[in-house]
Amino acid sequence: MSNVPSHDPWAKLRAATVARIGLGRTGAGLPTGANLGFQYAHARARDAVHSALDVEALARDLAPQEVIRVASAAPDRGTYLRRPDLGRRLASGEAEKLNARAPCDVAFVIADGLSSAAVQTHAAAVVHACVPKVSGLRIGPVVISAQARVAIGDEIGDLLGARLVVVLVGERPGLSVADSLGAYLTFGPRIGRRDSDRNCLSNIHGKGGMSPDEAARKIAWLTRAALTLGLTGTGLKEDSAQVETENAPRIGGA
Amino acid sequence: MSNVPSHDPWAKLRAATVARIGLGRTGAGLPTGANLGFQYAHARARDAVHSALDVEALARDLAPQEVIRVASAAPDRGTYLRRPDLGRRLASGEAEKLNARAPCDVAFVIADGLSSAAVQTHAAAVVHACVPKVSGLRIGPVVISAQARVAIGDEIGDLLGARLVVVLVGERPGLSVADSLGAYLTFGPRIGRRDSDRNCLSNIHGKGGMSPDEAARKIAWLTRAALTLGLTGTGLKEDSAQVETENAPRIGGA
Amino acid sequence: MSRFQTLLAGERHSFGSLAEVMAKATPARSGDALAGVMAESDVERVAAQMVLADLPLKLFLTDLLIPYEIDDVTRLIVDSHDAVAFALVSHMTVGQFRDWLLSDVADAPTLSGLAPGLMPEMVAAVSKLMRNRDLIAVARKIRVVTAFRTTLGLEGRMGSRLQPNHPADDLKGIVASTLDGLSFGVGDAVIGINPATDNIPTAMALLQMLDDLRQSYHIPTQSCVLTHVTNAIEIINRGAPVDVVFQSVAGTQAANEGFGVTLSMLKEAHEAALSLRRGTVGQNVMYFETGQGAALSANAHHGIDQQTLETRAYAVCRTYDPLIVNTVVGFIGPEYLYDGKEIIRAGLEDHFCGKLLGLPMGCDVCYTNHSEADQNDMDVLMTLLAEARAHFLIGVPGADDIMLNYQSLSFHDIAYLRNSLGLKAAPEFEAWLMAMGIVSETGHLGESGAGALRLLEAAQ
Amino acid sequence: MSRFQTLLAGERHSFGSLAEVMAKATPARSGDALAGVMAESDVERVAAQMVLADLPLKLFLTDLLIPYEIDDVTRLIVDSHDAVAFALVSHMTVGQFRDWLLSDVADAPTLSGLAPGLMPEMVAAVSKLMRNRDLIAVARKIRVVTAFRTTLGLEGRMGSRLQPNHPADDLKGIVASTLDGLSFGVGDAVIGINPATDNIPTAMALLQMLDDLRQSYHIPTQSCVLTHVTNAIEIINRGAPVDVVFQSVAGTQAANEGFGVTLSMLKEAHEAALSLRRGTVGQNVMYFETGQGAALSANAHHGIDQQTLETRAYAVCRTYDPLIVNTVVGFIGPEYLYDGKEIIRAGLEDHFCGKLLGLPMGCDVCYTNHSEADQNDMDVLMTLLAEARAHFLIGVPGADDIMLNYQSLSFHDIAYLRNSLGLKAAPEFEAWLMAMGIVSETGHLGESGAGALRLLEAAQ
Ligand code: B12
Ligand code: B12
Repeated sequence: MSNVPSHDPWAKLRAATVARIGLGRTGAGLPTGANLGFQYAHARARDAVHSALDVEALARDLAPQEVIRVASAAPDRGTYLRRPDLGRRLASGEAEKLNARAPCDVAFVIADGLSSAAVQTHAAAVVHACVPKVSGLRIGPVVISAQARVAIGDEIGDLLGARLVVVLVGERPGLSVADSLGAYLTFGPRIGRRDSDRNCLSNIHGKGGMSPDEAARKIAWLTRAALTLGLTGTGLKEDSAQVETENAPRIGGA
Repeated sequence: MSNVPSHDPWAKLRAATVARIGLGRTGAGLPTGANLGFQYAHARARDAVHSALDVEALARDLAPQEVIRVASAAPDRGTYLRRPDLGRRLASGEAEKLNARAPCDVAFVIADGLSSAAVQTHAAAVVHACVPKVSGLRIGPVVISAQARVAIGDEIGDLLGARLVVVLVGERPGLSVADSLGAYLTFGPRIGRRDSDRNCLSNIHGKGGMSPDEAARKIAWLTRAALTLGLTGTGLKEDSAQVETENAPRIGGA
Repeated sequence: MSRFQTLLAGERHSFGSLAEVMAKATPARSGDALAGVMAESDVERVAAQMVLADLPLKLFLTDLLIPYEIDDVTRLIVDSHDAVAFALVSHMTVGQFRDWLLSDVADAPTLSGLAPGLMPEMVAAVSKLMRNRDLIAVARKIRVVTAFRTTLGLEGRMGSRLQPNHPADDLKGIVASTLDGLSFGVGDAVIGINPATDNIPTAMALLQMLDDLRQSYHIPTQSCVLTHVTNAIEIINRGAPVDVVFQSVAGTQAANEGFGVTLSMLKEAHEAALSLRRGTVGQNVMYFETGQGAALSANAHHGIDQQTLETRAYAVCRTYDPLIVNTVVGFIGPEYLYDGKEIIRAGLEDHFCGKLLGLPMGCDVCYTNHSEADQNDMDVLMTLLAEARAHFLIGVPGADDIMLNYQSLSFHDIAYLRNSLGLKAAPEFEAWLMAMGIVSETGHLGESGAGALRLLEAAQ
Repeated sequence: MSRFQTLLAGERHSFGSLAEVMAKATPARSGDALAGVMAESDVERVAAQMVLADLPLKLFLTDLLIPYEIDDVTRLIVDSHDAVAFALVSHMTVGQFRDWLLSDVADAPTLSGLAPGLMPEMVAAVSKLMRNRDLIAVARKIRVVTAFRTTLGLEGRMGSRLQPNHPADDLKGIVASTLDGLSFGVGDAVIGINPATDNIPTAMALLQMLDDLRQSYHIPTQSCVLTHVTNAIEIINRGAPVDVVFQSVAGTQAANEGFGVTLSMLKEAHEAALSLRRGTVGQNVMYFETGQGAALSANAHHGIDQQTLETRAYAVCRTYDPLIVNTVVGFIGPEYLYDGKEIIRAGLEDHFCGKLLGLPMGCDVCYTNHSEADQNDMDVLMTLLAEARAHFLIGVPGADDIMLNYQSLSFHDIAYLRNSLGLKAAPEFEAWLMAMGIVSETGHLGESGAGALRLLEAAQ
């Protein structure tokens, strides 16, 4: 059904990315096969938004880290999607679970965000990879919340008395990657923090994204820098060399 | 706000119809005033679809005619709108109210259809105007049903043992006329009748439509013809002279 | 094991019949839900589309959705199928057919030649695999030209029906609305009145009035009173000036019977209208209306999805060489097309399918007050259909039909499509509009209003 | 008694403030419901529109929605208002302004001259009274031309951004997607990468790679890495080849602070980019993105409706003479624009408002997987925006952005708009496409694929 010629000149390039390149075309149209593949991916991505986080399984994966389970103010998935404000706050009464703790340097918060799959698959690995890399710092308990967004870390971090909070959150699912994890670091967490007060790492996943280990390396680097400088956000730039030379493409046949 | 010139050449023509003519224009656009008037009418027409029939008031208006109240199979307005099939059948148990009657020649059924306002305002007047005009025929009780469509008359007429049923129904509300009544006549009513087996009179209302009296005249004519020929539908044509000559326009200045 | 199945991420989806594949492959709409034939999830819909994409077009020739024996529309479709024309695509699957339609090879002459070789069910099938953009792109390539006193369907042009209805068929009221429409340059496809009553003398008076109007203003256009075809035959017999004969049709014999129509009635009407030889530049004398949901509404749908049935109605239409065919897309109500999105999709599907079958396809871009739609949705659909090069669209005064009680396009909207998108009226009518001073040489409806005043003065 | 009230069928509707009138006059959308500022019924919405229609445009000069003292965007708007240009419409109410915009008097040169006289709030107000067709008709008349290495906004043309993102900023992956886009003729507005990371050396490597690519293929276009403006300034200082500087902006000072941006940063970046003098046919060096909901999302909306705030963001944009401005219309999610209908409406509003304010307005026609929208809705919006003559639209491989996780248009869609609607690329870029054998002399993307092969061979 596909119109891609048999000797496919795109084959080589396609190996370089999961992007939908070299799909072929018929006139200006997307060939039927590619079009249906797209529709199928869309149907599945929509399901991914609604799938629930298995908090117990995640807690097990996090062992031996201590885990605290809290609920956000959004009672269910439908409300959560329409009311982002509720996903940024704890349900009433939940504060008690957090506020009698010894202060810590860094606390991890795991929020399902828009993809429980991301959190289920990658969050524990990131936490485990981080722990040795931030040795010497006081690490708080790991707080897990479903129906929760990035800013819930502000309230949680404050209640825990954490100097910095790392929120691991499920990024919205895409057609090709439905389990992409984001990490948001906020120094001096408290309600009302702006996004410009945070640093972000994104696209932590296994389909061409950042590995948990790489993410942990960056989180650790940013955490130490933030605690030294006393800030996160636009004032703190991750500025390490990046492109591995073997990966640089040759352009223009040169 | 309107762009209509002060000496309005459309004034005369506008008197001839409630249609939205001579609105003026700006470029190819509808002037703001006319556009807002349209939006307002739309907001109101949407409300009209959902307003409920006051069955008791209607029954009072129908006195001294005997009235039977029945329920259709559609439990509420929302369901009714999505499930026309349910609006065409009686709720279970309702048949009992109808099936022990003496047979009659003609039975009137009043169904709210898509405009309870139409039925509330005009149905009783039409029935009252009809009664003397069908003198000599056996008239059954008047059956009222909310959440009901035209074809509910088939089941009701059959249960009543009526030779012919006249359904007075609220036509869907328009922007300019929200209380337009329709009358559908079916000879030999029984479940499964097709629309081609009926005759229809439409646009019975006071904003340029047919008066209740005129409607009654036509209903009576059709009823007698139907009972004589033993049919309604495409085989029966209303074929009386119609245009009053005083109403004929002069064309081309002739 | 079912002939209709596929494996998706380990899950097997199988379908009991071609009809089920067709229904479940259809984009979601309320009418199919009402009929109980809709896909249960988006994933199931895609699975059905995948199965459909791999079916050979040829299958439709033998796997008839409604049996030949019980349905005269099926018989019409099968008996009139042009195998020679079909040869061009006979080796393709539905998916390959979609790809071919989108390719540059499928140009206007090729598509015209192919039309008689296509069965409506093939066309419905391929439309289910198409995105909105595909429906627009392919429809835009197709050229269908028809004529009576005006020539419709020419490149860069789009026709319009002027619809001046009145709840009591009041002649003065109808003339008033007609003049309003003419002053906007509307009416080149037809001036068509839906009579409020079924009364034959009334219909004749309306026809006479329109004919007088046309002749005294020398308007090159055709008129129509949209009464039942049986009335039209009678009216022709009584000698009234009938240009174009109207009828609503549907995609099954049973649904047509519910409308009180048979194929032989249509044939009779077609021949009667032809015999009058009233056309000047052409002799296309029929005007049909259709719309998704009509068959289900008459309980005459045989478990087939409403879009496929709609497409079958086009087979009825094309038999009688119509001047115009109109899908009244949002006319019945939300039980068949729930909201603006469903109406827009259906409008594009109907237009595409009609044109691909070789019909002069137009659309009544409309909705009722019980639907979840508004004029903004109509703005969307009319603009898209203009881009898809619809044969004609319908205009009523202020978009508000005071007799049929629904909203269509306004005369202003037709003028917007002409002025903004540059789509002109039929050449004969356009020449008249220019002569009257209503439009400029470029077809632009000017602001002076001088032409409108001239019209009005003549009418005093 | 309120200054803002009207009587409708005996019922008095009154509104406490201009902000309330504006919010309640806005077509329904989820973000305004979330903010608690939406009209409670359709009737209340019409009442607010009627009140708004009768307000003098002048009122917006004094009745500031967000106080001058606390908001630098308000100060920018007030201080930069051109009273001389405004004189043309200063006597009008909002309703009269709408009528005037639709009239033939308001032609392209007149509208260009007026732009500096318009405050964003006036423009937002008038857009609330417009139907979709009005938004299209007026936007289509407006001409905004900008240039860097290509000239954008010329008659009969539409630009496109090539968006070759990769989740790990992999250079090979990005080149692969870029070549794919070029083979479809996409990229005349900009080749723009959203870097996955905030890392400055990465951004510099991406810029260097795009510049090498452009130079070795002799592609007349500009590139951009959409990193934070503070990064861009640093990158310019470090000497990387920066063509165009990007930043997301919003309509309030507080929201911009949430983005980590101030007006002085933008000024600094603008001057830094200008100082490089890398443009050949023009020196528009800024690229801004906006989108309804951003201010509310940052809790920085001051009780103002999201569409008005969006329009205020355009005041920020126009200060820096941008090459392109892009409303990323369905990008954030259903809490701001719920479904296809709301996205389509917002896309048309944003485009209209931006253009009326004199901006080179484009759109990322897009949605997320948590919205009630699909590719059919995008087909609708892209076709309408093309008819409204958007400055540019965005294309990503197969419509699927694998890093930002949302769906936009595909390269195929841009090609559809070119092939079906006849909209050409920027002339400089088009000449290159022809020389490469990618498009024909008419700008049609041919089927041979020879041009694409040439591209690919060069890349091996
Ligand atoms: C909706 C509608 C239709 C729909 C009906 C489908 C549906 N599910 O609703 C469709 C598009 C299929 C339709 C078709 C036709 N219609 Co019709 N229709 C209407 C309309 C606009 C609204 C009706 C309404 O609100 N009904 C109230 C609701 C609550 O009733 P319902 O039970 O849900 O719907 C039933 C009736 O509407 C009925 N019905 C609809 N049209 C007709 C026509 C006739 C002659 C009969 C007997 C019954 C009938 O069929 C529906 C299903 O049972 C009216 C105009 C008006 N202002 O009323 C014209 C109207 C009733 N239709 C009319 C005509 C002429 C026709 C056609 C005969 C046209 C043609 N030449 O083919 C066809 C065939 C009708 C048939 N025999 O089935 C005329 C009737 C004139 C007359 N006085 O006889 C009217 C008044 C419009 C007009 N003036 O042109 N119609
Ligand atoms: C949605 C989104 C936005 C939305 C956020 C609004 C909203 N209500 O969601 C808008 C359009 C406003 C936005 C703006 C920007 N974004 Co953004 N955004 C995203 C996106 C596509 C999805 C995020 C997501 O799914 N979050 C999960 C949900 C559950 O979380 P949430 O609590 O609902 O949403 C919060 C976060 O998304 C956060 N956020 C969003 N973007 C950014 C960027 C930064 C630097 C920070 C600290 C926080 C942040 O703001 C939201 C509200 O609190 C990601 C890409 C990705 N794959 O994740 C990029 C992404 C996070 N954004 C990015 C950037 C660069 C920006 C901008 C700085 C761009 C610019 N130059 O101005 C701005 C400003 C951000 C800010 N400081 O506010 C980068 C971050 C790169 C990095 N590693 O630092 C990403 C990874 C995309 C990219 N590569 O370009 N963004």
